[in-house]
Amino acid sequence: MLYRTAGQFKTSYKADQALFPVKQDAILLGVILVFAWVVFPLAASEFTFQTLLIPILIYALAAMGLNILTGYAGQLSLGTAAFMGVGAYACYKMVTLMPWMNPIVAILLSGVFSAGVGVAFGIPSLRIKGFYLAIATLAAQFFLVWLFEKWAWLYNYNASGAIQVPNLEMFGVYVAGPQADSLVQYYVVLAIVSVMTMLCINLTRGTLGRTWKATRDVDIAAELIGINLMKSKLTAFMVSSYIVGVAGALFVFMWRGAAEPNLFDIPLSFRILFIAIIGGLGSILGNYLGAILIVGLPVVLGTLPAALGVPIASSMVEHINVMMVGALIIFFLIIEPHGLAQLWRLIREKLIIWPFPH
Amino acid sequence: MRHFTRLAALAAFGAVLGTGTVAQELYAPNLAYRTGPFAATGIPLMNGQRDYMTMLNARDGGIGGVAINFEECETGYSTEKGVECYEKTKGQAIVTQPWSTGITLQVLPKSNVDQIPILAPGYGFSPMADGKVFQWAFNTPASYWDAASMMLEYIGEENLKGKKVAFLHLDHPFGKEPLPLMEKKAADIGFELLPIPVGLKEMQNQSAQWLQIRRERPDYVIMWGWGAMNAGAITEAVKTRFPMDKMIGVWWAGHDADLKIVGEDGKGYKSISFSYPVLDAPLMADIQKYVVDEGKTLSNEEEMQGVFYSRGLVISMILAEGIKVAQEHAGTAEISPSDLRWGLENLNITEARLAELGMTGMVPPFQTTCANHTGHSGGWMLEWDGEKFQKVSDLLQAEAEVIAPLEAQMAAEYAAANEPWPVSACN
Amino acid sequence: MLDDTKPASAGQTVTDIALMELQNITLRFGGVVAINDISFDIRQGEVRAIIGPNGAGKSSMLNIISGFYTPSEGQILYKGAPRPAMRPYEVARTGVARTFQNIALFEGMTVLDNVMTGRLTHMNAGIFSQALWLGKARNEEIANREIVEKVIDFLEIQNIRKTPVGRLSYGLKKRVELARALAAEPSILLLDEPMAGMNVEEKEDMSRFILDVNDEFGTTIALIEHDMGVVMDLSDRVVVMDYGKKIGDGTPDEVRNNQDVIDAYLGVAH
Amino acid sequence: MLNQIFVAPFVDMFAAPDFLLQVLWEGLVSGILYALIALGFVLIFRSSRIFNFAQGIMVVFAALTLVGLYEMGVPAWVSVVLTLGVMFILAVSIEKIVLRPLVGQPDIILFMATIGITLFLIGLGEIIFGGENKVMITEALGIPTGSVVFEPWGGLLILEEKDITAVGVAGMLVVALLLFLNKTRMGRAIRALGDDPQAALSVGISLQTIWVLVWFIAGIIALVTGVAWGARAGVSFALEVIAYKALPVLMLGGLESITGAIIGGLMIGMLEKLFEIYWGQPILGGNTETWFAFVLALIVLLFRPQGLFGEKIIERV
Repeated sequence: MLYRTAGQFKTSYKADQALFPVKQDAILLGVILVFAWVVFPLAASEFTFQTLLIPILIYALAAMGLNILTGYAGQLSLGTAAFMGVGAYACYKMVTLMPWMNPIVAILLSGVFSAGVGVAFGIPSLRIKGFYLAIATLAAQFFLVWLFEKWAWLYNYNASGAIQVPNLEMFGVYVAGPQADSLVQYYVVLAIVSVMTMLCINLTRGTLGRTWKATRDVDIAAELIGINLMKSKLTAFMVSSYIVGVAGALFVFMWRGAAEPNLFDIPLSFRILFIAIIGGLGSILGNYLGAILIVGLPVVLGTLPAALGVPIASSMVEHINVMMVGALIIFFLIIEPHGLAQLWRLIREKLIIWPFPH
Repeated sequence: MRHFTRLAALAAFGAVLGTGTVAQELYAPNLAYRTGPFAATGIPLMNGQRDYMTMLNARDGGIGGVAINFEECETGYSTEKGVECYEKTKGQAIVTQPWSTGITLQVLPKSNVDQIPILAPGYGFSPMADGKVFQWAFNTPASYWDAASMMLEYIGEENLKGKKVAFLHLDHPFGKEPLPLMEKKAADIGFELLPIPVGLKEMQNQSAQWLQIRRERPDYVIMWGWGAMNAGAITEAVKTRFPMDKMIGVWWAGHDADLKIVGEDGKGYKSISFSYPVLDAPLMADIQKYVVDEGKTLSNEEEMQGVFYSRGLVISMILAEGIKVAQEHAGTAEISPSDLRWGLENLNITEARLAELGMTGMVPPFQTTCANHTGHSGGWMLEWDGEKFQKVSDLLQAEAEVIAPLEAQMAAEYAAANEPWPVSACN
Repeated sequence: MLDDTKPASAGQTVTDIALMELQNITLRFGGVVAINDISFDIRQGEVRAIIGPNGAGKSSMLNIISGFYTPSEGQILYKGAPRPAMRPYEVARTGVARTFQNIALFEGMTVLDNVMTGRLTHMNAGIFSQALWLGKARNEEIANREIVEKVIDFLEIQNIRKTPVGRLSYGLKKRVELARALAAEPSILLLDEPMAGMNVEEKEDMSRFILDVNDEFGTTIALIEHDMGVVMDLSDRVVVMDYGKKIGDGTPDEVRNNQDVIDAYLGVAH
Repeated sequence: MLNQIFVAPFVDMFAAPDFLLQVLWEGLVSGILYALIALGFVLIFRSSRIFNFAQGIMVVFAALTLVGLYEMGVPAWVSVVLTLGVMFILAVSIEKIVLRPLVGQPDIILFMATIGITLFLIGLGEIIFGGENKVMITEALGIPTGSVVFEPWGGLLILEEKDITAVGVAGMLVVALLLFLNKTRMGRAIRALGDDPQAALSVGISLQTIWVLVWFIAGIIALVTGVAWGARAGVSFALEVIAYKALPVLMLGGLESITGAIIGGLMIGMLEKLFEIYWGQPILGGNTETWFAFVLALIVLLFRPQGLFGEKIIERV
């Protein structure tokens, strides 16, 4: 009865195109937003901010960027982390070259650089498809990480080759750097991620979304009904890399505080790919669900033995954790290859007709 | 989703409570790595550290009558995991032992805010020696710049002038750490420095680097290696017929197991070290009695004879001494992180103290102060004799007059880049 | 036609103005000649069928018209002017829409979204306007949705509007594909075997829709079909191909009585 | 600058031809191992359309099992046989637990599943064998460890005997595989599967059998690669990354081409070494081997999307 949609009629196309045609969805979202904006910040400890809330949001955003490219436009990419790196280094250069710049503006601008690099590395997608393209994106992955190491200008010729986030102020409050408070950083991340999510929802439900999905489903037919594949694929690379770049800047500036080049190496790319796929390709919600599972669950699992007083060596916990993540990936792929978002969709469909199954 | 996060938050909450200190216990967690590509070098160190604390708890009931909770948090040498461990432990911990230059760089800026001392013995950021700037960080008893300086000193200025020195290093903050000092020394002495980076993905296949070494014909190879890179480099060196006695590694490249792969062929390979295994030291007997015989060790006999295990013991000793000094100063056994900082700043490990600890010859004497967080113990040159490492030099000392200004300069740069950064006067 | 703001050309009957003229078209793949020097025209408002046995080159011909293949020789006159070399999507934007022999719907989308893709050539809101869902993008979305709903009503697929196309029956998929092509308001509609694999009932429905489209909107249609009965009933004029050559061209009656066609095609095939 | 790019490297090559030979030899040794791993990929891809990312961890797992068994006191050659047994069990388990429930899923899902397998095996392997760097039991296996020295043109060319053995064994394995694929019924079925699954099944061999078999062959390849690579620098989980090097080989050679994998592997092995030594180190600061192969493959593919050995793709509607 909770999800009864009977009695909710749409009287115009405009109403039908509203974000949440079903009232209960809007209520659920409202509850989630209240939790995200009010309850969590009040209740969460420093540990929860740093290991769960902030990273889950940032990872979800990165996965959303990847999802635009892979889930919506059908171009498999294994180089996400490198584009996050472009965003992070661009942001670092901007705030160190122009210290007067507003940090949030810098973060949002850094995506522009990754978008540019993304488009450049997206050009091969016009000729190369499928796994070949996936391997081609690895060229970007390895080349860019190499560049982060070799191009000393990028890290201001630091002896360590790592970048360190300086203390950045906005309206008299530290938002980045060691002096920044977790709560402030959480709100900055939450605001940016919320806005980006909104933009992504709009883009994917409109003309561009249909263009991308058409390119993904049958590229030849898409071209024959008038879609410029080059434009479609390159806009996907552009939008995706922009989001991923912003996520990368947030990753370093709002969470990690410092970064070395190999942070942006392939394990991070895979991690984000896991999130996008376990969450559900071609879904916005899925990125959040995937991030909770892939980022949040291991953290929680890691604390369990200690919390329960089970004496297991921490290295054993880590081994088991790695195994568990592997097994979980396989498990979820088997029970629902279309991801957690699809699982939720099915549950929701059941709820709509519940308790009368026929 | 809501349900999920709440569950997560609950569990996390429980975890924080769960790791809380029980009364009469000092929580001194170790951000260990027994997994990942660097596990090979990590495990013996972690075992040594752990066994020392286990021994203290069993023999003396801890330090000053308080047991030490020496819990490990596994990082796998991953910076991300490391930060997670840091956040998880910092609530109760009196110390952070980050165990990787990457993690150290990451938690270093937070140290002023969180006010927990970072203990990074023999690693981390060399300018941490400047205690005025890095009030909460300690790289006792010797820094990477100390290591580089001692290695060059061992080779001798006269043997270096006009020569070519290849600097084979891991392409990682750790490997790049000694570069500023090496570059300065190269200019001062007048030798050609040839940095050769080894990527993280190439650690096990260094044929390109060694082809370069063969082409460039350097007179010496100084190696800043770690984990799987060490074995890779040493096997390649043997294969390329690079004279082993012209190859010197940093202390993390002096791991017995890495050399055992080449055995006899590795004879003559050297490694600088601030620690040395003394198997008949009284401490070893106590370890045997209170830890090994009780079945509490994770180590094995072969590993316990190696350089890294005994270095683990030394590192825990430094922490234990810091706690002891702090307890005496604070007048209570249950010290706070800032008490421990005072303790680590006022270490005075003399020969006499080492004898009391039963560790004579395992580490050179050293002393820290508020302004000097390293102690600059100096070190010994070890040489592989085909079976194990032997001490082949007297105590070497790093050139303080070269290093100190460089430390001060780079510490100041760091502080400037991280404005606002509190600097202490150390009066 | 579907869009009320445009001058309606409905009710238009077959004219003798050539909408498209194909002149001496030849298509080669490596050494294989798929189409050999074929010329014919498609007149404004007519239903033009292309028939021939398997491998005659019909699909290749349709692919040339829709711009998927570039002819090796020959030229295409479209709306009175020679058509330059174009990418397929550019051809689509000149008012050429098509369906596919093996259904090429976008399986990951609903029926509504699939039909909406037919409108993509008419939508041009910028990326920022779309991202913010403001002004132009929003108005455009609503305006085009109205047109699409008309097509959906016309083809009687209202009740499956929100169904993902993957769940539809074969016959319905064909109809959705027709809807998608129709939504583009094409000047010329290409149908590649619109009735292949259908049962009699579905064929009747589809025939009705094709005739209605032609009658009510005056859309020019070129189609390939195997079912001779259907072809003869539907089309105004027929081109017959065999082994890449044109062997007949005319009204269904003329073609039926053409000796070459009987020999090469009808006689052999049946 | 131009001189550095277009002249100096070639001058260097001619000035020290013995060194050039050494570089090519080192490239060849790497190349043949890349080729082997790529072959494992190709076999699995042809028969099941799975892009098996777990190939790298299988190398580690096989080598660790071998060393682990030997350290437990099992004689060397018995360890080899037992390791093969373990790899077989692994193949059967993967087929039964992972692949069968995922039949018919999109490629990317199967690809993700193999990454899942990789993580699982890393965790499991570390629990069983620990994370230490282990010494490959080269001598116990009777692999010679000396080196052969030539002095061409008064220079020096050092060929390690274990590298020669590796090249020899890898070469033999490739020949044996080719014979198996071309001369046996089972082998032909595997090959046919790539072209036409129906035809392959009509031979009367079940798909499951074929899958287990190709995963087992991939296991054998993993063991040989693990021994050869492990003999050079020890066995540890860091070895896993060499699997990445097989990927550009696949791009160049084509995911389904057996000859492509072999020739592509050798080409990439030698070219990346040449580039690193003569261009990468002098001009770009070194470490170019991490990306060179990928960029090379990318450039080739831009001009020949079908790869070096693929047939031209004609698109149809």
